[in-house]
Amino acid sequence: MYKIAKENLSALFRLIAESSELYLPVKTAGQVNFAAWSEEAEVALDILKSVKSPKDAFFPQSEGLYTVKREGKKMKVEPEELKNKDFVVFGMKACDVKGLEVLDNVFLADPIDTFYAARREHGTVVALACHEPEESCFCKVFGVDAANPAADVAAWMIGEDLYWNALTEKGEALTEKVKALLTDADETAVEAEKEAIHNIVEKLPYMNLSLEGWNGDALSEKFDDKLWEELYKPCLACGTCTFVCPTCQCYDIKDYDTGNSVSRYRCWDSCMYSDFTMMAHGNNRTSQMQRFRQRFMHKLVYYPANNDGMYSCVGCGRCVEKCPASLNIVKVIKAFQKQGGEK
Amino acid sequence: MSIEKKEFKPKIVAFCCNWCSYAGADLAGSSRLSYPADVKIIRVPCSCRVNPMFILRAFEKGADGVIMCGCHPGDCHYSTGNYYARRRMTLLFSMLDYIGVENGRTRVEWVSAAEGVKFSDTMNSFVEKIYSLGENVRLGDLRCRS
Amino acid sequence: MQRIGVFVCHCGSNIAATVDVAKVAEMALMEPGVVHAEDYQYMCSEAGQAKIADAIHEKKLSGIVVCSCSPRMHEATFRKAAERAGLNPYMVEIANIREHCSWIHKDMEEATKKAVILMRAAVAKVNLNTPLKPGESRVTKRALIIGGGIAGIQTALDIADAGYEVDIVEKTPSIGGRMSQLDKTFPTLDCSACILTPKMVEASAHEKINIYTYSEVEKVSGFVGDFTVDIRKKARSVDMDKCTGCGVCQEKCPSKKAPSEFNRGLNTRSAIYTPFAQAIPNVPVIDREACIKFKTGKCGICSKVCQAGAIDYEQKDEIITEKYGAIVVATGFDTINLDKYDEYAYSQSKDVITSLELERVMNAAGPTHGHLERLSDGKAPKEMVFIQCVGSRCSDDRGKPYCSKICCMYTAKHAMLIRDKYPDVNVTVFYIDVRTPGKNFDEFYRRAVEQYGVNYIKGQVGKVIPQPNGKLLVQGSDLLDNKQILKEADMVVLATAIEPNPDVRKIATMLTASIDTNNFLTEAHAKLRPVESPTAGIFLSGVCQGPKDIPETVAQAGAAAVKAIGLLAKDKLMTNPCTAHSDELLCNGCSTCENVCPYGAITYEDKEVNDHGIREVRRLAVVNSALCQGCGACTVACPSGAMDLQGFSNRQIIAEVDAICR
Amino acid sequence: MQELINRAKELLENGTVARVLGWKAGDLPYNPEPAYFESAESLKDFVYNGFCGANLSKYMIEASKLEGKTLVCLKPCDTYSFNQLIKEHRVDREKAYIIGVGCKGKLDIEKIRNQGVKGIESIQGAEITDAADELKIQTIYGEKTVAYADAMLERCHVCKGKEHKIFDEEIGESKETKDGERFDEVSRIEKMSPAEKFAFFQKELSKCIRCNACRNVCPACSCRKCVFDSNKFDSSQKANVDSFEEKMFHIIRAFHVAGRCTDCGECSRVCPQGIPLHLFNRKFIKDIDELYGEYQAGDDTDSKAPLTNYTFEDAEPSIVGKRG
Repeated sequence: MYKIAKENLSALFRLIAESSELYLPVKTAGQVNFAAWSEEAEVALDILKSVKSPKDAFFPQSEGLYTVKREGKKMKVEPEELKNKDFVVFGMKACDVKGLEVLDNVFLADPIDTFYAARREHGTVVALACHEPEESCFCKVFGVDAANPAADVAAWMIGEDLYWNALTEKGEALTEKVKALLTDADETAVEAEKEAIHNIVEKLPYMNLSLEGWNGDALSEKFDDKLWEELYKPCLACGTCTFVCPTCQCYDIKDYDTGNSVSRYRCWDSCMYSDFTMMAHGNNRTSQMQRFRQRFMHKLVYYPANNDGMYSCVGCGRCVEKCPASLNIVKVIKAFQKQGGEK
Repeated sequence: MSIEKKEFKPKIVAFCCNWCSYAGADLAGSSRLSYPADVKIIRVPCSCRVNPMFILRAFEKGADGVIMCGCHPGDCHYSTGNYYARRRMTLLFSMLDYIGVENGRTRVEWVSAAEGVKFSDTMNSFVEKIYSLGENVRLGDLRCRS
Repeated sequence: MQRIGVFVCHCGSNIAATVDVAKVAEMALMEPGVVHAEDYQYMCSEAGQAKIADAIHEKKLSGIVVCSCSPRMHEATFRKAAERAGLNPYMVEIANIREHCSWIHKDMEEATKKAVILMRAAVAKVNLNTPLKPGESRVTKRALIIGGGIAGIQTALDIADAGYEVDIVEKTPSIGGRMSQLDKTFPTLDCSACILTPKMVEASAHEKINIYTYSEVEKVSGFVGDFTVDIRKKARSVDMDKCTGCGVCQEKCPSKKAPSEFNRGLNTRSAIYTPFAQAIPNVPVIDREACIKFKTGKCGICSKVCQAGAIDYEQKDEIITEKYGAIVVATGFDTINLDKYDEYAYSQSKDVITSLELERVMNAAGPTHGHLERLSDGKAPKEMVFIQCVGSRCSDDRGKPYCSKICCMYTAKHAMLIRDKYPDVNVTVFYIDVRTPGKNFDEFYRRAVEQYGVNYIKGQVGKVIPQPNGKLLVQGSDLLDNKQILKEADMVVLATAIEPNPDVRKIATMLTASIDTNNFLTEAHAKLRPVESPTAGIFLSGVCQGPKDIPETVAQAGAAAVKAIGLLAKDKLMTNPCTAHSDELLCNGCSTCENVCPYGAITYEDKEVNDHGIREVRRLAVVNSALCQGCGACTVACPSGAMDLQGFSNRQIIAEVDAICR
Repeated sequence: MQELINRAKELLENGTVARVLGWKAGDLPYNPEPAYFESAESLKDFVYNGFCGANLSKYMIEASKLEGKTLVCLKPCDTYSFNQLIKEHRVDREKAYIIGVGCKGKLDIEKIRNQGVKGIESIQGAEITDAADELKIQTIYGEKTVAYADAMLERCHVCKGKEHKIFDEEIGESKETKDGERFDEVSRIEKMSPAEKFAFFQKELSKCIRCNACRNVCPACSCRKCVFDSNKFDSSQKANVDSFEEKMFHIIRAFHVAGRCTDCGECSRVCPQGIPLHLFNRKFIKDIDELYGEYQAGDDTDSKAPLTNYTFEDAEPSIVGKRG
């Protein structure tokens, strides 16, 4: 266990940035999102949640796949280079780290997504424990410990210090690089912080959310439920929930004509969008109800069915905070629970 | 490694209505009134056919300036087209100015079929303005520069 | 994917001297879709056109780009050539490398580069072209004239003489219009009725002309060549077929207090009346508001005295539905309301009258039987003041911004007639400018001043104050002598501005004809198409288009007739295929496009659609391609991009933009 | 609120309306959601408080297709949107029973959070009947107070007025909340140099994640299929690939609603990244007011919209460079 005074964090970031790229929460025009560190960047480590989850450090909102260039009447294909530089993501939270696990199950399973794999290979995650969890948080429901982020390096902000504990080889390697700035520390303060966090977590309104009945076997029972017809109604069909979500992994592949070449790229897609899964023969989900149902069925039924019961929600609560119509996964779970209770 | 500075050759798109301005450009041609080759004309039936999307698209794809020419107000072949176009372009240009795109990159000029001289003068002054503003970096898609 | 042929013209040395035409052809082969490219001395020559035809056959071309002179020059030539070779003519695009390139650039390299880009843009466009077919619509060989004044009568006569059926719809009980109210006409001073009545008789006797008086246009649908119009024939209460026009009913009618419309309300008429002696048809109508029988159920004298038994109190409004190929609007004008010009005391004194009222006063059939006298006390005036531009050329919203055009001349006429008939009457005219452009007009005005001693004062009148002695104190200014003028007058005549007949707004809406801020109907082109409305098949005759005097009105009426005849002479109309069309699945039904269409070509219908499995009835825009002229205003107004223009589609123009910016 | 519920019950029971479109209480103090209520019984979940910012007029597009009338609760500013939708034939007036509900300014949870409030357990003072100008907020981390005005949505500070432009009946009082000028921020930006303007918008728009919330919530963006979702202009876009795309999207979106936007402020309310999107719309409104005469979209259902209208004397586009 090490620690570093908060006032020395800029020095730490500068040092990390010397050898690798560094992404961390940065405030731009009033909002905090993960962005590349620079001397000018307004680093905001004291906020709990970035608007977007940091997943785009590994799965960017858009990334090039290859470019087709025309030379006379011939075509030349130039694949995009895979990530080959080390980078550090600093300040992820336990839920976001868990989110990576969800993405890993998708992208690192056969066939492996090489773009994602390369980023995972080169990325080191320094995660911060949640000093003051908020009412929208429900990570514990999904087995996440807000006080013990399972990253390469786990860190705690306590008082005027940041405590640093490497958990993996990558974490050790990073620790080596920055060791000059770190000092040894004992775990008392960290243990106290963990307990404090756990105590707060217990008080959160969503802590007792029950996932009973939601699993890979619940397919037809949940799918056919009439409740969806009610639940989806306020949905605006925007992509806010999917784009702020740390586990949503759907993307679309598009071409862009630059005039001299065509670049093929992929970009996040949202199952809330009307042309999601639009295929040559048409769309297999024609109504917003079906699209709405898809999102929650995927998180709570389909994904667990394919991943040994693991849910693809980590309880970060971003959708709770950001949905323009105040819909969210918690309301969906509760609605079914309530219905079950009344039956 | 020496970095050669590429000479700036602006890309300029001119939308001309079929009845007045395109004919005005033809007259400029038949009168041998020259203007820079940077200007490329797209023929549209009327200035009211010019969608703001076309103008933004031109900038996206790397245009450095976009000019729209139509019949003089009151002389529209379709009687009212240029009145609508005038409002649309005024608001669009104002918005572009508002988000920091140099105002000189957009222009509307009314050129009749008889105004070959005005057409060429207009193009000359517009191109000159674009040269003075240099490359359009504020409103373009970076991918088109590669 | 298209199979495109590119043909680069040398135009002798016009193009080839500055543009490397072979290079353009060579570069064309690099473009997607291009399977053939060649250059030739003169593409427009017969040999050049043959090359295009050959390539179409041999290379199975589906689209063509000709790099040559302006499309305004030879687009039609190349389209025809393509059509002869079996290709749809709208699969041809022109890259203008002469007027827009070789003629204005000197540097060969630069000009060639530009020519290549222009070629690319044309290729990019033609890649997205689709074969287009002009539509056809039939023409009903019958014209409708709305308004039976001199304009309407003249247009009707001209069209009927050309052999087509014409219906005139006139709101009042008789045709004749404003001209029938005039006493004399300038600059010849002949009697208005004397020249108008023969025309009225000719129209009513014409076998091709059918006149609906006391009738109004109720509803118009359809489009050029094929309008369907409902005409409301108001209940006349007199059987047109039985009435002999003897006039006894009018004599015997006990209700004689209705203000006479024909005499501008200066005197009264009976409840059953013909507006004036020469009325056509010479069949009276019963004014049901004024008729005692209709008001109280008692009376019925007219019925008793009518030998022909023509009175029919039970008569009802009748709707006649008729089809027309062309419609001419000839709704004329009225004088403006003078409520906002109280300083001239029009409402306070009977001796302040409008010029049109003076016409009636001077007319032998008028309220004073043609004697010039004060309407207040019947005394002969000694001092008369004319005030010009009352409500015309007005910068505020009290009056009209335009010049009414006829006032200077009729005032000169009035002044001259008065001085001629009553040499002891002094006539003073206050004017801003005297405008007399027109044949023999200025001579006429000068005669008024020089021969008849009319006193013209350049200046405006600020106020007319009725005096206790019955006179009118006119406070004016003389701008030339820069002094105030106070003048006691016996009568004051106001040259009141004219405005389009107020009904025209309703009619324009029915016809989807556009109207300007002054309610004058708009021309299709102010200079080049002055008698046509932008709405196809609608023509403009007379003052409904703008202020005019009689000769101008008659000339324009004839012009409108010729345009209508030109339309009626056709059996079928070929419609421009470059029209707008709406994608039903994208249309929101919001009416935005309809609001900017100058031709009324867009209507809305409730239609059932199948939107990817969702079946529902939606309100959708429908473009009538017979009316659409292809300006494209709707395409930009449409936020969803449902509305697009064939031949200049969004994707085609964007493809050109992309090609140029590449 | 009780009066509103009682009246809704009455109208449901007597068959005047088939359903009620209002807000349903959320599971947190600040997240009520738009909802339909089809029975008197279900109205127990009905809520109308300071967090009911959602403009329900757009939901009426779908509700107009349903059998029977829908009772819809519209705040004064929402009624402008409803009028505009009537004008564009997107809603059916006959299918709506409009209750104009009073408003004392709507709350913005982001503004509350920005004042350091977290771990919210309950909020007092947000009820529509509360006269308090303060919110008392119980949090896990202790009690906080926030002035009501400091927690209000931006749009409420420049409120268009408390008059319902269209309604069948009105329930509840409204309170004046306007304490700023609508165009001040636009004017401030207009005065910047081109470089400053560019930097300002670049910074704001760089946050855009193209979630389309602004578009989908917008009552004026009622297209069945947006141009940015169709291939009509080759303009289909899905993500922020390049900063240009955000500009294109937001400029065109603002242009498409120019003269139709009622300035209801929903776009800015829902933006997850807090982009002041109303600044685009208001720029157009300001320009329209200045150049073509004052115009408030949604004031009526029949006036000609500025972009489908013209006068002969309209300003030339060159005025943009001259105004300075």
